[in-house]
Amino acid sequence: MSAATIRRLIVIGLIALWEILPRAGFIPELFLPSLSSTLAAGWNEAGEYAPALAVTLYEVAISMTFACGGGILLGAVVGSLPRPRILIMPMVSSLYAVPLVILYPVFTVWLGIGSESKIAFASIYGFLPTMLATAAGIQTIDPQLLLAARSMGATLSQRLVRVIIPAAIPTVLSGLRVGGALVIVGVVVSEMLISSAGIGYLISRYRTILDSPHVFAGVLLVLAMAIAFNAAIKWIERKAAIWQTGTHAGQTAVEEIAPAALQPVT
Amino acid sequence: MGGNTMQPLANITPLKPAGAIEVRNVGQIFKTTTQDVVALEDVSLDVKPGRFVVLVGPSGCGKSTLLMMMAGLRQQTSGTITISGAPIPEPDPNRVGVVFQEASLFPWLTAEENVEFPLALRGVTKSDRRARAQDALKLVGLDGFGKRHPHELSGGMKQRVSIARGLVQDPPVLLMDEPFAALDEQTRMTMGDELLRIWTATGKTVVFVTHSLTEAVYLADEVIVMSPRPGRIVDHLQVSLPRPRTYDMLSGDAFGSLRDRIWRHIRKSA
Amino acid sequence: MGGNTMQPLANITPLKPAGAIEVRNVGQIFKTTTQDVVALEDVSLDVKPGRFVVLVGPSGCGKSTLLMMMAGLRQQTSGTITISGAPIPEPDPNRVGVVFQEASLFPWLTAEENVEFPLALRGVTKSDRRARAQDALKLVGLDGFGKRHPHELSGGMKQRVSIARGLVQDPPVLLMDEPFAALDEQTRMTMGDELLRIWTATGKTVVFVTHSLTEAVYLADEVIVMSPRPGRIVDHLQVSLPRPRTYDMLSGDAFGSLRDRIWRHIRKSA
Amino acid sequence: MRAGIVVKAARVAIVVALFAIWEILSRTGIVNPRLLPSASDTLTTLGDLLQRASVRKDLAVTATEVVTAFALAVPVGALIGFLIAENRYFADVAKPLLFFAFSIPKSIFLPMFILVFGVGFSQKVGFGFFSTIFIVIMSTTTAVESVKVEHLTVARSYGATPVQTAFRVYLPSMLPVLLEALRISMIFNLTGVILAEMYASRDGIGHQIATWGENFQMKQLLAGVVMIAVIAIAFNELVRWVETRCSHWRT
Amino acid sequence: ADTVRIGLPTKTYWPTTIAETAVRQKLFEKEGITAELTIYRGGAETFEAMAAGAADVILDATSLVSAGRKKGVNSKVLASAATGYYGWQLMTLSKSTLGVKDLNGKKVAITSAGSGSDLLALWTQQDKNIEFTRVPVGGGGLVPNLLAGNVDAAVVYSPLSFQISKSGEARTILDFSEEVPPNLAAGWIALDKYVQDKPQLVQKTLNALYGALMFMRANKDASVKLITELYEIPSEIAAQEYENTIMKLETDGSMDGPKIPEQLQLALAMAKAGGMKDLGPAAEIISTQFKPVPTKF
Ligand SMILES: Nc1ncnc2c1ncn2[C@@H]1O[C@H](COP(=O)(O)OP(=O)(O)OP(=O)(O)O)[C@@H](O)[C@H]1O
Ligand SMILES: Nc1ncnc2c1ncn2[C@@H]1O[C@H](COP(=O)(O)OP(=O)(O)OP(=O)(O)O)[C@@H](O)[C@H]1O
Ligand SMILES: [Mg+2]
Ligand SMILES: [Mg+2]
Repeated sequence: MSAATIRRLIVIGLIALWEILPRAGFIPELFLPSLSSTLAAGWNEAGEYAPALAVTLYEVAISMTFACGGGILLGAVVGSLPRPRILIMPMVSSLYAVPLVILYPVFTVWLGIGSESKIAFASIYGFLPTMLATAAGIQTIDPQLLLAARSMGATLSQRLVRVIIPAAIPTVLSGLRVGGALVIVGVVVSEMLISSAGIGYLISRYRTILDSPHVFAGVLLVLAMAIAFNAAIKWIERKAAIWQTGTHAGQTAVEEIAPAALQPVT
Repeated sequence: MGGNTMQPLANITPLKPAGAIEVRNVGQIFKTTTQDVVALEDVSLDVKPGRFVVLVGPSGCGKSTLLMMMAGLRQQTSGTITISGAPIPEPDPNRVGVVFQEASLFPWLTAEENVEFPLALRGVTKSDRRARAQDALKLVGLDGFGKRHPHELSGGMKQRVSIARGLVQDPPVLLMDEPFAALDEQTRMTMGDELLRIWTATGKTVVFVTHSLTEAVYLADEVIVMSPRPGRIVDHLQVSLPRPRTYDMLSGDAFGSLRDRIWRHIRKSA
Repeated sequence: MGGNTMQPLANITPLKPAGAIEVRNVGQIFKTTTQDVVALEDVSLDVKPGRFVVLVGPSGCGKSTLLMMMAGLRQQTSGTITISGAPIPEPDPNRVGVVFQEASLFPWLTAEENVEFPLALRGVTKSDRRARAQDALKLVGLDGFGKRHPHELSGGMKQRVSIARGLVQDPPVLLMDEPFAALDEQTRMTMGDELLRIWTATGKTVVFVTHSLTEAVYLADEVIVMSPRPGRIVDHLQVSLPRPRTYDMLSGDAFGSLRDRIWRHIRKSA
Repeated sequence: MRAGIVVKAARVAIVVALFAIWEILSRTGIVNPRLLPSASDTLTTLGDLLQRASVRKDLAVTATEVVTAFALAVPVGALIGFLIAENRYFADVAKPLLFFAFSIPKSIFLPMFILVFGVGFSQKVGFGFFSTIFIVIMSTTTAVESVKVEHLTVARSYGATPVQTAFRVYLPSMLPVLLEALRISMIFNLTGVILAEMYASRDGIGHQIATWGENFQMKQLLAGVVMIAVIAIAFNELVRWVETRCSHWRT
Repeated sequence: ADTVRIGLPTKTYWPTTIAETAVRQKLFEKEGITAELTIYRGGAETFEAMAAGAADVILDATSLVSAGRKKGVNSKVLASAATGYYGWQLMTLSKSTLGVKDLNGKKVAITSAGSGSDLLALWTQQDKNIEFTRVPVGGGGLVPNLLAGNVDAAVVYSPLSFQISKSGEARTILDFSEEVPPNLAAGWIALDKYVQDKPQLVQKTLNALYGALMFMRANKDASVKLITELYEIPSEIAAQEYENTIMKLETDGSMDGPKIPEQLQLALAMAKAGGMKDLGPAAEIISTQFKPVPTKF
């Protein structure tokens, strides 16, 4: 059976369980309302969910730019320069260790309670993993390649764009995946904590009044965002695979394109 | 070998004056976790502009290290190096080009794109770049392999792409670290002749590392022989054989005695 | 080269019978994004147990590909290969050992640990392993370099570590892909002689790829000459020079004519 | 590592500078000291808090939960991540699903954990595990993908078993990426356990911190945050120590 | 001894004081049972914990009980605890001159949407016939955002309200304990099934809890000391908390009282106005099975 079939079966199975378990009373509706009632709740309040989704998407989009764009760039710089790496990396990862979620209510004091604070929170939340993953990925690059580029007079930025990032592309992409997912989580969580708009706000509001179908309708929307984001990354991955062939990841990707051409890696 | 029709590299013309290399009392000490390694000690060397100098010496004697220092890729522990009259604290492709001992191709670029890489760095236009890369690939006998990625090439092919990448940069000083090591004898000869042709046409200064003594004498104006650890220069031969060189000279006495002289050094020190 | 005191590899003793290699109508087609490449076509070859066979051919003719298939690291597109009588769908270190064209050392292990690697996989005890690795490193002239990491070694040194790693496994069939390409002539000769000594002592079957025709004839029982794309066997020479071989033979007629015969093939095809 | 002392000094200098800025901001009233009590006050409070047996007990409880969750999540996550990276079939089945699970805010599932585990040690550990495992899986997959094909080929030619390949080729070559992942995972783990404690608890430091926050006890809140940060940083340093010990082969 | 797991919605909320007193005065012991106190993040979380079987007897908003029945969680209010929002106040910065009426079109901080503070904010809008934006900022964000000027007013709970009023940072413009008409806002709650299985245990638990309340009423000093210690607040504030909340709690607890249905109905009506849907009639959630007999201390 093909993997996609199995996956579909699993998804169908999950969906079926989601409908049956609450209906049969195995799980109280409070914890998991049936899928149909969730969908109905979402549909009935579409007028409320649509603008909330727009707010969340806007915040996610901006945070994504900061977190992923900035994370990759800074990770690349820090990862390729040994001195800043030794100096900054420990500080950065230590900084990330400060439990932001707890301090978030206090931060809103300075950042305001609108979109800005959500964007700031989600950006930081997604930025560090992206940056750390990128920086770490860069350390696995063959130093000989950097030497070659240097000998050809590549400037720092040229090395970054033409050598470091392409060479680290599998790590960068997974960093992006993690970072992007965290941005979504970050926006929703901060909306859940403090806000008066967005999917997260709806989730936490409905939750406070024990309206679980509406809570899960919100969760479904978050899931939909994740699915869309995943599709986008997949697309980039496929593009990148064509020119990324020196590593395991590249190999796997190439195999996907021409299954007969290469041996399985192990 | 795929289509060995080696053709002149049209765009390699004598644009820039060749550079001089001055190496003065240079030493290199590597600090390792276990002990310090004196790789080179008190190496001095003068390469006049436009000379073809070959560096030979036993494995691990410091040839690559010396080349890396001339390229500005590694700083000497002591002494000074100047290229075209100025020190080289940083790699400078306008003064020096390098062909590495290991091919070091970018795995995510095709052969063609690898060769174009140094040109792209300098902002050469796409079409110009492509044309020059094609020429260079033709020169190394890889016409038609431009679209392949490094992992789809054989060992010798990769090395040739790397040579093409070095040539396409057209630097006044060209440093080549065992560029022909992975090539069969026929290709090696053809490539050697091509290199001499380009060198004659452009008047570049070439420093060339090889383990083949025949190749050394065949190509060189001067051969520099190094001794192992700590690497030092133990001999400096002038090869006064006339140019253009031919393979008939290989059986001549002059050739034989030069080769023997080097051989004795290598034999002793290895 | 550090301390060239090459000593016998005590632990390489004739434990296992040598293996036979049978290659029957083998073809290999690579599918690339742009087009299909026929790398090998209808290659058939018999290597009797204990023979020393050298494979020569122009760059890119498919030598490495053929070796990879014999090692079970790549499956042929058509035809069959058997090693010691059985097909080799998977690499099997008990039947075949490989020394790769590129050193491919693990950068996180020291030279010593790299050599120990295959032994560690088989669960050889630490002290035993260390002793055998030491012997193998001594053999390739790298006594005292055991504690260095690959990036602290020169190109030739890395290649020698890789050879040591291949030898320490002691497989009945040993496949070596241009193992001496990065070595100077003296080291190359010494290593060649060492290899012959081990081969004689252990009775291994060796398939050896080289670009040096002199080396080919000096080492081989048989030389197989391949033509470029699609790779085919164009000649199969028996080298009947007596053993032990000496460097004096190089100037003999028998040697010269064999070398010339190969050279003509290479010249034609490259 | 050679410039170790300089780097260490620089690092200490940066930390001291940060605390100094914090102190100045608060003392001069540039930032309302009620909202940001000065560094010295916070540290004094931290000292007082650490004197209390109850706080020490809470810390011990939290630490036990964190360590247990981590010790469970990392091997399990690494194994799954490895399988995903190695087995295309498994990857195709599981990767998207895991990714979706990763993208949902975990706190939504807190009630489920109470449903399954009740309130207590196993619920905290369970949620810590749940918050951590996805990032471990995803990072392991990343790390595996950075391994060089040649090295795998060499190991294959020596007949390495999958387990041997995993430990002798994958592990060392993935180490930098993996250690970074470990650090991030620890932070997720810590946050997960603390969230679970804040959500429902009888003890644990997260529970304390939540109360301080809701009571507008900024000094205690900041001191608590510093406390947790110090734990996380200590762990970070531990990982870094492993890292420097293991990757001296890199230039 | 049987163990009862008591769920409390937040640490610095009066139920915690009562339960802690009961534990410290060994009232559960005297009833021959043991109690395990668990503090949750908020009312909804506490209710969920009870639904999940992690808490046996909880103190919570009565409206949640009604909402829960529609979600398959059958529980009832066993004892009435509070008929007002004691200590809850609408506050502005002291230097602000705003009155309640002036909040029209302004921003008012609440803890979270749908929570008790939201209910009170909504009630204020209705009662005073004004419109303002309710901004959920979480418990930890109330005072900081008020101080920073991000909001114009905030609905603050006790003893935080007493604290910032005492420190002079904020002043009260509306005292909900006075203004909101009496309604059965909070009660002790248990699942129907639990009540059915362990009526004895429930009775003993209620006895101990109301015994604790009696103890507190009778021992001001000890109670203030306990509050000071538990909440880490100055004793003046603790004294205020004692006077303004503890002393106002229902001492009887019986759900038999004539006003109970009406007060409960009022509470549900407020919740409905706050956005809760699907609330059943008050009668559904009243259990008159127990009459707390305060444990002697
Ligand atoms: N980074 C390094 N750290 C420590 N030692 C090094 C380093 N690089 C080179 N060496 C040592 O310096 C010496 C010279 O190395 P080098 O690579 O220059 O030799 P080479 O002459 O090019 O040899 P080959 O012909 O084998 O390539 C060797 O002994 C080598 O082990
Ligand atoms: N993975 C691959 N995909 C596509 N083509 C490949 C691949 N590997 C090798 N080839 C092609 O197969 C041919 C034979 O390659 P192989 O590496 O066997 O040559 P070789 O004889 O070892 O050459 P050299 O002496 O240069 O190492 C070459 O034309 C090469 O381009
Ligand atoms: Mg070298
Ligand atoms: Mg090859």
